[in-house]
Amino acid sequence: MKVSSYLLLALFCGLLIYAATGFPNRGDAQAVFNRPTSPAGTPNAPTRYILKSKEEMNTDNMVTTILADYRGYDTLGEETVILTAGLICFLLLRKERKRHDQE
Amino acid sequence: MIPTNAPALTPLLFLFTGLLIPLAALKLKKLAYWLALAATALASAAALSNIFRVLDGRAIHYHFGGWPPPIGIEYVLDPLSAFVTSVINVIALIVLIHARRTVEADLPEGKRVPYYALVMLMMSGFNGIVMTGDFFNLYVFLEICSLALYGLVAVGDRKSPVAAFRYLVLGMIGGCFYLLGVGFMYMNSGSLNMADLKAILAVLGPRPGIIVALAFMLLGFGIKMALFPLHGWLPDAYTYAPTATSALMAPIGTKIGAYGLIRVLFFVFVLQFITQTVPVATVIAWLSAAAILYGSIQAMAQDELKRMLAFSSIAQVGYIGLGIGLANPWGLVGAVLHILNHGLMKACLFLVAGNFRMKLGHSRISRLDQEARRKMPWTTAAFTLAALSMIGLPPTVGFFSKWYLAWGAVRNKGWVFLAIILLSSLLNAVYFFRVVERFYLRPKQKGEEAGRTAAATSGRSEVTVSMLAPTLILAASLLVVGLLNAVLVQGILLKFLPPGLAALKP
Amino acid sequence: MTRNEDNPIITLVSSIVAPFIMLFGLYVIFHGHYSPGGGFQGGTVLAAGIILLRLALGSELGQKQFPSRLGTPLGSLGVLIYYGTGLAALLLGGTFLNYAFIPFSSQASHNRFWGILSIEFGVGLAVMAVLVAIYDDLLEGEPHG
Amino acid sequence: MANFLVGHFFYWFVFLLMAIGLFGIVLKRNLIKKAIGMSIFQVAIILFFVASGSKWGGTVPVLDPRLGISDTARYINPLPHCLMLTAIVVGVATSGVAFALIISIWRRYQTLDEPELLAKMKNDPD
Repeated sequence: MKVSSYLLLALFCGLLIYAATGFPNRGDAQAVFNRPTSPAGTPNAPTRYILKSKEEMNTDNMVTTILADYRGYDTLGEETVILTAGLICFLLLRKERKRHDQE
Repeated sequence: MIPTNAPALTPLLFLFTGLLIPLAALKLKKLAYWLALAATALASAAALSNIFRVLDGRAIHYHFGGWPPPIGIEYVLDPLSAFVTSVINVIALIVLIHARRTVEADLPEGKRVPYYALVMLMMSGFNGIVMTGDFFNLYVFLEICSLALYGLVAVGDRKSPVAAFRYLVLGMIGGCFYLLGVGFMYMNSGSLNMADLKAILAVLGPRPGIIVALAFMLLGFGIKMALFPLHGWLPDAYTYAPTATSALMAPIGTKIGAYGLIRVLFFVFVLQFITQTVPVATVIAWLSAAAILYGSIQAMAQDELKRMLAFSSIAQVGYIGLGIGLANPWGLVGAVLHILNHGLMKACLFLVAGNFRMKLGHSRISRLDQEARRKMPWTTAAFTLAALSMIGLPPTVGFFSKWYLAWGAVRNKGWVFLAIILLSSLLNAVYFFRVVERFYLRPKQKGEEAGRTAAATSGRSEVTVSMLAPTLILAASLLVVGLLNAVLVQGILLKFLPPGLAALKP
Repeated sequence: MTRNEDNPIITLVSSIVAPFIMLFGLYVIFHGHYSPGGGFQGGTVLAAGIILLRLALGSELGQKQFPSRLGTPLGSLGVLIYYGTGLAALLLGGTFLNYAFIPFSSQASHNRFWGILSIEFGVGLAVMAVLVAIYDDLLEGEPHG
Repeated sequence: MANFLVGHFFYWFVFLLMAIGLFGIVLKRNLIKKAIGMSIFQVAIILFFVASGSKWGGTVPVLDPRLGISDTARYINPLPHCLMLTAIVVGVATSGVAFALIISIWRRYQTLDEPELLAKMKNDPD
């Protein structure tokens, strides 16, 4: 069991290193995801965010504009995730305190 | 207004109800259930009407925030997503009608409010996953429904938190692997949108990063759909969860992973990539074949009915995986048809298990006998019908999806798969007749001899209508959908075939 | 958990510092347009302020400042503010979350600006309420005394 | 080769963290240590995304009037940062739920050691 776990871990690391052979160097401003257009000619999203967010939202912070507007639906999902966690903690733990108080 | 917003309708409706329930419950706690039921009914209606919007085969795109796809997030309503949302919402509606009594029995009043809120959030996660056209958005909604499921499992009986924790650990690894896959995909292509990625990947061709990204994404979905070696969380989670939860997650939960698999394999990558360049489809097919055998054999050894159904679920997920792995039109139609069929069958069977727990106080196979049938004739009849369908006897739905799968296996010259499909029907027959035989042939057991006169005078004690009706509706639908399957396949299922596969059809 | 309720240094310092922490949290929420920050970060800082008070002054006084039964409803309300902003855009003719359709002002870019501010407020409220609620719920597991 | 090793230096670090996290999840017996492993794994993924967004010579993605917006290479890629804010929240939520589950397991079985827990569960009647 233990040996197979180590083997799986080694396989995982091997896959990661294999994948890294195709990566651009860290900090490469000419990497595929930093160019103005994607290889297929469609517009590249981050370039657009940097260039247009001031104009379109009157906002300096590009992360805020992406978070709240360009990809705002993700953030709604994110809030839902944390609300879900709150509800689960309520569901699992809260009631037992009342029982505790009654004792 | 509704037609333009059609794709976003169902997830947003569930989300709204999930947010409303905790607030509404401040005034009136009973409101929670009725709000949940009303939202599910509305969403089912919306999902069914969505099918008619896309019957001409054209997808409806919905841009959140008004930003076109590579910039913003889009929802895509195409025949496949319309079909799958209809399936999950209608099944959830039927199960929720049944859930009222069982949740009342399983949970104290204060906990019902967050329970129903979590059910709504989970449904919004499911609908969001099916509708989305963006990989990162899919991750967010995957996490919503997974988190909600951990909570819903953990309120079951004494052992349920342990089952939920194991589910959480595996589910979180699955989610992280999926996210890592998305990251690798982004590193290599610079896009998160599915349609955009399809165009980019066609230009880029196979690269180490993309191959590993595909592997990690499949691993993530494989854990969520409990494909054979990754199924570790499933049996305990299904067994120890409350009745309502297991009836909701068994028909719907694993199917979402299967849907994700179909989306990634056939709608982002081209057919040649997944069958020849990197033969992941073959790997999935063989794993699924192993899942069918493993699940069926394990199911035979179980005594607890819910646990037997859980292992049977692993086998049935194997059928779906096999259909995906065959990577031809017949296999894919069989897989998607089996998403519907298995949803109906498993929901019916888990409702029957819930009825037994409600009236008999247990669902152990070794303690079932003719008495169960005498007390609950309708419930046992529904079980028998569902069992026949699981085995795959002709007029029921189970036969038709297996028929398509078998046909797909023949077309691929996969004789081993064909043999496994046939063999598994035999195994299904063995473990389901083991239960059915007890209802109709096994006389009452000795220990309960004393209670015989009392039971004979009281006669039937079937569950209440709100629990019996959903069970019977599902059982009847097994026959109806079975008879209508040609309409279904011709009218809807053949419309969604991805371009690469549609070309294979003669 | 053992806690020395009479330790004057802890009580004094945390009751002086906590308001500033919360003020900073509000600053982070509402200044997210111009500097690193935003709803989630600010909400976390606000929650940290509340939790600090709970740790220092004991849960009884802390409950008076922010009753834990409010946690989940306030969290829902926060997300509902977010959702409502999106829904308003939908009802006014745009797609969901298209703030340009909400008439805060005459210019589309200003509409988006105010739309972002309103959802950041919702996010901050939700994160603060839910994080405090999670803290409270996890503390319930502590065997008291 | 040297360029490959040095240019991807940060990724090696992140991959090591991932392996440590997975090691914790798979091989540790204590449930809390498993939860810690989960957190490490998640943080490693977050670091990976953030590292992919960096550009040499780039500054934070907040508009600086002195730099202007004519040259996109001056600002680092904001998209991974935004995605990772979401992923951080998901991580927080998952940890919260994990600890809630651990607490309810502790209340029922008074142990967090996995083999011991399984033994206690086996003795449990139902």
